[in-house]
Amino acid sequence: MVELTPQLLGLQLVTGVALGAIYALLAVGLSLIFGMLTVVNFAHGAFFMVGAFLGIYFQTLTGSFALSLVITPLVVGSVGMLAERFLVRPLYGRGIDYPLLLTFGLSYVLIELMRVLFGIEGLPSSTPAMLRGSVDLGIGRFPLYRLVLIGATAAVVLGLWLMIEKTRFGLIIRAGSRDPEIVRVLGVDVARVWLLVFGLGTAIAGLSGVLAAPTRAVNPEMGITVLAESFVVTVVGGMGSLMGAVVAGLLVGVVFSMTSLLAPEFAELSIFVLMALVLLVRPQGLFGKAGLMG
Amino acid sequence: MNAPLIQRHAMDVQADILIEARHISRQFGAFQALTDISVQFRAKHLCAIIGPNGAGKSTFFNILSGAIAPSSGSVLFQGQDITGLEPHEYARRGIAKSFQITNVFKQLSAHENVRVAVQMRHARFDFFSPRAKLAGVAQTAQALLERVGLASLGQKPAGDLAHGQQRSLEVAMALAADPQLLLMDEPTAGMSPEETTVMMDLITELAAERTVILVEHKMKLVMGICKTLIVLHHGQLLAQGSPEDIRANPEVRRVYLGQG
Amino acid sequence: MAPLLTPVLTLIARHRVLSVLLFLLIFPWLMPYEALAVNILIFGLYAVGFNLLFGYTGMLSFGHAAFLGVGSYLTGMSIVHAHLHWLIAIAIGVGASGLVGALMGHLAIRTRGIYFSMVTLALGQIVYYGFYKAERWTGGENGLRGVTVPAFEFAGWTIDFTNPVTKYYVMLGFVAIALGLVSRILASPFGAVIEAIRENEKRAAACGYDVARSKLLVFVLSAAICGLAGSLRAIHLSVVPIDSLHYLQSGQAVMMCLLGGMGTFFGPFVGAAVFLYLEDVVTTLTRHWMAVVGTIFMVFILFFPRGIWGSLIARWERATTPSAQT
Amino acid sequence: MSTLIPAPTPNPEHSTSHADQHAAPQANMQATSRRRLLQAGAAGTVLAGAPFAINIVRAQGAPIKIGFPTPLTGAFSAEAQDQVRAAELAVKEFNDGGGFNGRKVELLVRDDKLNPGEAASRTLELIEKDKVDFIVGSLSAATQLSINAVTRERKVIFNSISQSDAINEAKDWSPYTFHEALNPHMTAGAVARYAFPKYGKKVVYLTADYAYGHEMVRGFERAGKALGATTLADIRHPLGAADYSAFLPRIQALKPDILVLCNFGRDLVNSAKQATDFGLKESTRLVAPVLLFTSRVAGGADAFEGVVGGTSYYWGMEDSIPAAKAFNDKFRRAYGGAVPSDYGALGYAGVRSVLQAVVNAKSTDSDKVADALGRLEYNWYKGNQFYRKCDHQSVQSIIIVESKSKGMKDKNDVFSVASIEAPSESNLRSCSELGHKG
Repeated sequence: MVELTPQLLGLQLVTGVALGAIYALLAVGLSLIFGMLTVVNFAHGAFFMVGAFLGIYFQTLTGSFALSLVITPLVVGSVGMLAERFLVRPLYGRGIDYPLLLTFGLSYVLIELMRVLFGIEGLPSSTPAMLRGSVDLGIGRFPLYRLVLIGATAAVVLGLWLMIEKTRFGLIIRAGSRDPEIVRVLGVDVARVWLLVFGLGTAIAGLSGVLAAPTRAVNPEMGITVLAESFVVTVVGGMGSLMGAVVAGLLVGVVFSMTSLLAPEFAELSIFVLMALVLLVRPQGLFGKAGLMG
Repeated sequence: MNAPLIQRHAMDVQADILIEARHISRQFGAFQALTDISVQFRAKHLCAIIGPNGAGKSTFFNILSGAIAPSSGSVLFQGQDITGLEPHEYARRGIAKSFQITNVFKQLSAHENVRVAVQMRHARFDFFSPRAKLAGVAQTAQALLERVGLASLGQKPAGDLAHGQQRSLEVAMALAADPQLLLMDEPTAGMSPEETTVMMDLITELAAERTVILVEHKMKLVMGICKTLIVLHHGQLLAQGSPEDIRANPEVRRVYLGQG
Repeated sequence: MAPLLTPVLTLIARHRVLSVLLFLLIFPWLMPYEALAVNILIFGLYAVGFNLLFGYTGMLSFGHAAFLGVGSYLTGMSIVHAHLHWLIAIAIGVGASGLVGALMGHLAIRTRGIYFSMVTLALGQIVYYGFYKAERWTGGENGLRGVTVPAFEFAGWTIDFTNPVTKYYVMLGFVAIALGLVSRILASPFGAVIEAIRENEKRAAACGYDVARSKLLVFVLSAAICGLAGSLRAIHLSVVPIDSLHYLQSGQAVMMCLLGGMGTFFGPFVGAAVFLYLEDVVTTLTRHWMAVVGTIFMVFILFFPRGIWGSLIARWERATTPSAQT
Repeated sequence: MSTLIPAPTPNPEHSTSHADQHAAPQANMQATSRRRLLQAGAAGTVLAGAPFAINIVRAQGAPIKIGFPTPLTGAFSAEAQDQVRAAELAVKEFNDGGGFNGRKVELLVRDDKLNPGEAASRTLELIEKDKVDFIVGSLSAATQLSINAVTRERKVIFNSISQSDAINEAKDWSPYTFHEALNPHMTAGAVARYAFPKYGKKVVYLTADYAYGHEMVRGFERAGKALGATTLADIRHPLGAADYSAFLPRIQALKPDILVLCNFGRDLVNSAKQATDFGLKESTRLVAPVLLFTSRVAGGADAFEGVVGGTSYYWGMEDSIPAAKAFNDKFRRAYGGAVPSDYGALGYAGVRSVLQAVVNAKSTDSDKVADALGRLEYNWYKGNQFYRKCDHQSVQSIIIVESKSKGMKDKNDVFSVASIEAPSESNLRSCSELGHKG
């Protein structure tokens, strides 16, 4: 057992934050969709996976990682909107189970679709040349790209926050996530808003796919484990709370990272234990509204 | 200032007090919904809690029916403190209620709605005897349906009944436990004038056998039929007494100026 | 269709257990192979147990794999390590999953809606890792092997589980008992109470029913039935795969219920049969079975939310009591 | 839904053969087989529900049936489908050679979805419905063990082409159990014997937390003891973890000479990739007990640059091994120039051994064939091999490869063969250790 120097703990913390960044991004998308549409999107992991595949595809097509960072979310978002329009919309008002199970079926189809399009082995993914290598943080070497990952997530969350706080669309979202009825009263075309929100949520999932691709194997099944983890995050943070999603994302990332250091075998279990504990103490999650879905 | 009045009133009727609220207060966060309310309700007595919107009627009603607990103070039923008991324990002591928002088992048939309510008295955790064969339950349920005028609609899913009919169904369910106290939160809300009169007649009739406490903001409606009125205002007990007293009460007049 | 359907369904509805048994007696001859028929028996029972909670009480659990798995493992371990008689082993499996159900339920029923689903998911995963780590007794990721029941004499017959037909009918015996039990419970006053809770918790409490206690009871019942399914599966496969505890296995129960029709007595069984049969056929036809299964699933959610059996029932009701469907 | 209701049919055998034609993907005739699949689709749904599927009296000269359960879908589908191709090749060879007194061989491929439960059911199907004579296949420790549990009970020969130590042990083993593949103990040992002297003695293990991973570590430490290697840490990660970064700072702090990645397939790709990102390679040599051809292709050159590992077969060994050359050429001819992967080759050997044993035994009877397999000495594709008497483990050579990052001739040119360890019983765990008498 290596002794726990401050450096090691520090590095472990940074690692946890980098991990949490992706969790947070995914959870934000999930929470956005749930908060507005009370749809538990079981296809979120699949959209993440699709994002990773398309990210690589557009990167090789355009030769630019930056470009695919822009294009991919747009494409994934559009797929998301199609799904909302033709699959999810007919189910509104039918309770929470049906959309949940429909998106579950959708995830199967998306996984198979990627198998057909890009093959079962998945695609080799590599970090863009300029972001390769590791930098010395003074506490140890850390991959440059993962620092970028943290930065990118911060940027996205900030952008999202600005949009929600400063734009009219944001206003509607804020109102809507408190009480969907209000939106109708405000005389907004609810259907359009929901379409956009679903699109936005899935686009973010796609984006996190592109961002995650260089750090892991890109294959059709990559979304399945991610889904479970991002659900844990969303629920710990409180369904429908963006703030919660971010905080819980980082929390889960750090908890996972620290257990990996101290009791590696239990790393994966730790986040489920965390969720169980949080829910039993605060059934609505850290930032969730009590009684929601009661 | 009217506390002594209540006390005196209490003295001579101590004998047949069914339910009593003692110094009930309730906050919601910073908002003080009720402040130190003490009221006694007599057995076999029709009584209404009135007051303008936001007076705290529903909060008080929910505390009496055990739906929410008071921040301070206590509720006594037949002299026993029942404050903070589970809702189902209130029901088992003979306190029934009908909700403000219609509240039935939508997908079950009207008859099944009442049958389930009646069954409560016969079998709670019976896993084996076929429910259909439960002695007399179905008949009692049918009788109750007739009493509220839904005899012919027994097989219809409760969700498909007209609004007024659903309210009546709720009354039937409330009666199923043959309660000593029946609490009704705006029983005529959203009813047509015809439905309203039918409902009011039914209520008066019911009050002959048990205590009925109504929450109502339509003052006119209750003036005629209630023995006692309790007026809340800004979460405080403004006045209580017979309709006549209330009509005469200057405070009440001021509050209801232009209303009623 | 309806006119022909009505008398049949009326008959079935009257003697539902009897009719399902009659069907199950000839069932193996309708299936491509017995192992599939046995799987359908087992997962049918699993789905029925799950439906008790999901369909009848309205609680969507994502942790039911825990009960299937605990049933399998405890039965398996009793046979492999303790060399107990297989009947006792099954009893232990059922008891254990009931117990785990009581523990999980006690914690989970404090939450509602999606949070209930997530708590059950989390607790289920904790059980999963518990068994995963207990490699010495459970075989860990390799699964528990050697759950074999030697051939034995019964009423002059030699019962040998390596004979698929024999195995099927022995399993059918257990499933029959369980189905009878469930049917009885659903017809009982308690059955009425849980449906009331599904419809409107607040109102059920106002009627004087102890909602929390009733929920816990259903949870345990449901767990025990899923546990029996698990116990049978251990004997059927002669191995216990760790996957039987995984949350994807819980998801399967949900799918089967929805496919067949939740909140109906036969629905889950029909769902399990169609699901497994479909998967079996499709997988031998195409490697893209996930796409096919996924699509069929979506189609059902969108167009037959009542599920296969549920839709039949609906037709029937419309045919017999028109008023009920207006 | 109506098409799903099974309709009776006099000939259940059909449905399976349809299915099998599909399930054996022929790279060079994809288009047609797709079309055939569609017809099979229609036919299959109707036929699959044949009543009285059991007790079909099989005529003399009926085909010899080999059941082939393998994960056509899921994480190892690439490897699995290569297994099928190679197995098909062995079958084709045998049938073109006239079969066994007129009896042709039929390969019945089933998708076990990498799920042990599914694997068991599928094996039951193959035995009870299709009445297969032998089972060859599987691609994971768990699935092979559950297949073995079923075959053992029913005295059906199972030749496993996937790695595991447990299957050799008396507890799981049966006289009908054969193990064509390497086992972790052999592979890990060979890699250790190559790597420890060369790269250093301070070792950290990053281990997938399941039997297979633990068996790998055990193998390394055994061999390491003799070579004076010291274990700094054995860090166990959850099986199938997507992110390993959280384990890496500690490894960095330990400053090992060698980091052994005791995991498989995608876990290996992920961990190698992330270790590279963390700059671990600057001071540490990455070693993998099993370095899959397919993983390397999927993972890319950068992630695997300089990674050393073991394998049962690499097509590149054809330069020095004539048998390999011959096998590669057959494969290239059949599949449009494609080269066989390591696990693919095992599919070929697994089937071919059984068929050879049938010929030697002049029978398809399980006991006779098992006996013949026990005596078999063969050289199908990589040099001489034989099954050890006590546990039927195939004693064979082990290839140590190093991943290339530059100067590759084509997309298949991913490894350079560093060394080949000759077959030797002494590199296996002893029979008595496994609980076998004698």
